[in-house]
Amino acid sequence: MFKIVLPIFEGPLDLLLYFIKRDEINIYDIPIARITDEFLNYIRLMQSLEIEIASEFLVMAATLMEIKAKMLLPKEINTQPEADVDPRKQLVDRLIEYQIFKEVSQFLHKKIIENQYYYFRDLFESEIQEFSSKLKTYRPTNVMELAKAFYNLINKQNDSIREIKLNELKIEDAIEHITSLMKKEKQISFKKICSGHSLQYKILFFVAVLELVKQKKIYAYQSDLEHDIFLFSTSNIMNN
Amino acid sequence: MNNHFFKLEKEEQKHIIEVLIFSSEEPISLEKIVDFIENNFNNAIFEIGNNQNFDLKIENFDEYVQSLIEEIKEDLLKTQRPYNIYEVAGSYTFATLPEYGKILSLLPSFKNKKRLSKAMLETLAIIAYQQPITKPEIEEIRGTNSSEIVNSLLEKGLIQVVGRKDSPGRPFQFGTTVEFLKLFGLNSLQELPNLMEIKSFIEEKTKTEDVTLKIDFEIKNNNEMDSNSTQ
Amino acid sequence: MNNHFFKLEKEEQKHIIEVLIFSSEEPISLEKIVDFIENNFNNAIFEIGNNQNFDLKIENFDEYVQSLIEEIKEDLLKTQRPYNIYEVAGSYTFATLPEYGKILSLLPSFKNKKRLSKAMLETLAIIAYQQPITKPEIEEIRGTNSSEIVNSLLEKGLIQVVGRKDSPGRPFQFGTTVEFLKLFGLNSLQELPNLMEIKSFIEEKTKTEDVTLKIDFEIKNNNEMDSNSTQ
Repeated sequence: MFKIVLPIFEGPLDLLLYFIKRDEINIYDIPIARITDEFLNYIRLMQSLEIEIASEFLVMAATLMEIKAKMLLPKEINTQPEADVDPRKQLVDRLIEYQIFKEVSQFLHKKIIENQYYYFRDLFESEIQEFSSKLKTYRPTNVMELAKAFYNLINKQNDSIREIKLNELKIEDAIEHITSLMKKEKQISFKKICSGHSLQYKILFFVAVLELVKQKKIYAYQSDLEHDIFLFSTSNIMNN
Repeated sequence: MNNHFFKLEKEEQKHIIEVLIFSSEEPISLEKIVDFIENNFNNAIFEIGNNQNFDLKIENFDEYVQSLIEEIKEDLLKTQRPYNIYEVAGSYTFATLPEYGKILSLLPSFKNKKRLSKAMLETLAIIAYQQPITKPEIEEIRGTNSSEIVNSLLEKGLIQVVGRKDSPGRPFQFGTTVEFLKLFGLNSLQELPNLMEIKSFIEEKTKTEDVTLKIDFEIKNNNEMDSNSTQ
Repeated sequence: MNNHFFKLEKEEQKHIIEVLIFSSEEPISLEKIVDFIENNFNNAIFEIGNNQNFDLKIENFDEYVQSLIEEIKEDLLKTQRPYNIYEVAGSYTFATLPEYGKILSLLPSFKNKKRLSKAMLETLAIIAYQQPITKPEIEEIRGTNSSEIVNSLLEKGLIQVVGRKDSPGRPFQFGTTVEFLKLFGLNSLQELPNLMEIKSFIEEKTKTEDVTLKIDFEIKNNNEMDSNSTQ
């Protein structure tokens, strides 16, 4: 029996630091050819295990190969102004910067352990209940809260209440809903019809659109897969 | 730490309950306190019978905890702490004694301490992003009656009537005010985060959203066939 | 309510201060407490000279308040409250005694509060030093997508939006919060290790023999954090 244990890496820099530590490599003198091979092997291993590889790993692979190529160039041929600069320098700088912050995160880890048993008071609402009714103003709120509230609202898909409603809603109702909208507006986007509705509704509306197209009451148009579907009413829409 | 709650000194038991109420994120019910003790001090109930200090029956455990809370309240009073434990909606929470509440109201930070409720935040969010918008449109998105919230936001000066919609009944349309901008530290509505930005923060990692993506894709696929057929 | 702080009984003075610390959602600084007293108890300073109980000079008022806080801390200890006043983020705040906090940590909801993944710690470290910093800038340093991490840190209240960068797309800039200092028991960002020292430490390490030992330990540590985070 084989057991494969794959360490989880936070990104290509994390992986490179792992190789450097494992093989006791001097970070200022990285054997680039060897590291590149290691890196590519890792990617191949991930591929063979059908693990999705983040694009930044591929970008790093390309960077490594580029550095490797530069290192192979004989010095006399290399006449560019930056010829004196070690092709590895930029990568090394990034690795060191990243490693510094990893060290800091060790420090933070230690601090959090030290402080783990101090719990703070977390509930202050009761303090102000007595006055809150008299207060006219509100505590300043982060705009992110507002934006998130809106985002969550329009993306609410798993609303159990609506799910129950779905059982009551029939395809005829969805057709009726779209028809009534289309009577008001000659052109409407599918997204607009769906906006504010649950996933179940969206599916229902889509089926309704297909039915209406079949009945030649509307046309549906979509320029390409990325874009919204536009619905146009035909003269048949009024004949119910 | 002794695992058995009932082997602890009574004072120790009280401290545990006090600290639990002290640190709780929301008012904590008797039931939750009892649950916590039962789950974390193995066999707390089982031990009751054997306990030398207390001769309690299992069904009295709730009452016992309640009596401890009463004792804590007395202790706080006796030791002259300027706060105590109160029961709010059937749950326990710490709060300042009313006579000191007056002092707090003088604190500048307390003057605007009232938090926006979730419903208010939601409604404000809709109005901010969709203005001008009518009440029925707000209700359409929220899926619930919003008259009270809209009125309250009007009262607080966070929204205002900006016009009337050209549709049956000519309903009022609402928009946000300068007061609203101040509350969220914005210079203008242009500074509202756009939805794509928010999206990048809220990753599509939950299963339901995965389903959505998949379905969207299927819809597009279907439609491809469909638009082909209509051509 | 007597308007003159120094005419109050000392115990009363202490209660006022205790209530200020107890009710402040954010840790409150000595300066703020002193300001509050000076602004709300007319002529507090003026009265000092005439006071029978205390013969304090103006410049000692800060110290006097500080001494009252020390007395409150002793009172809390003596009356066996399972919490006390601590100094964090350069300010005073109430927190549980560690021995009782340990009991609380048995509760999953309390435990999770203090759990941060390796990636989160890394990202926090970057934000703490480089603030204000945008998400692309964080990703540049980490070499990997960080949307999800930044989002969870926002949700945990450890970082906040502090502005927008004047560059194309006007991306959000993030900074750490008081909550961050509280979680790590830091009085200020100055208590974070000096980056140059760490850099020279890393440079040293590459030259010494026992690199492996130290690094082995670190990798184990990382894994530990990892396994925590996956829960």
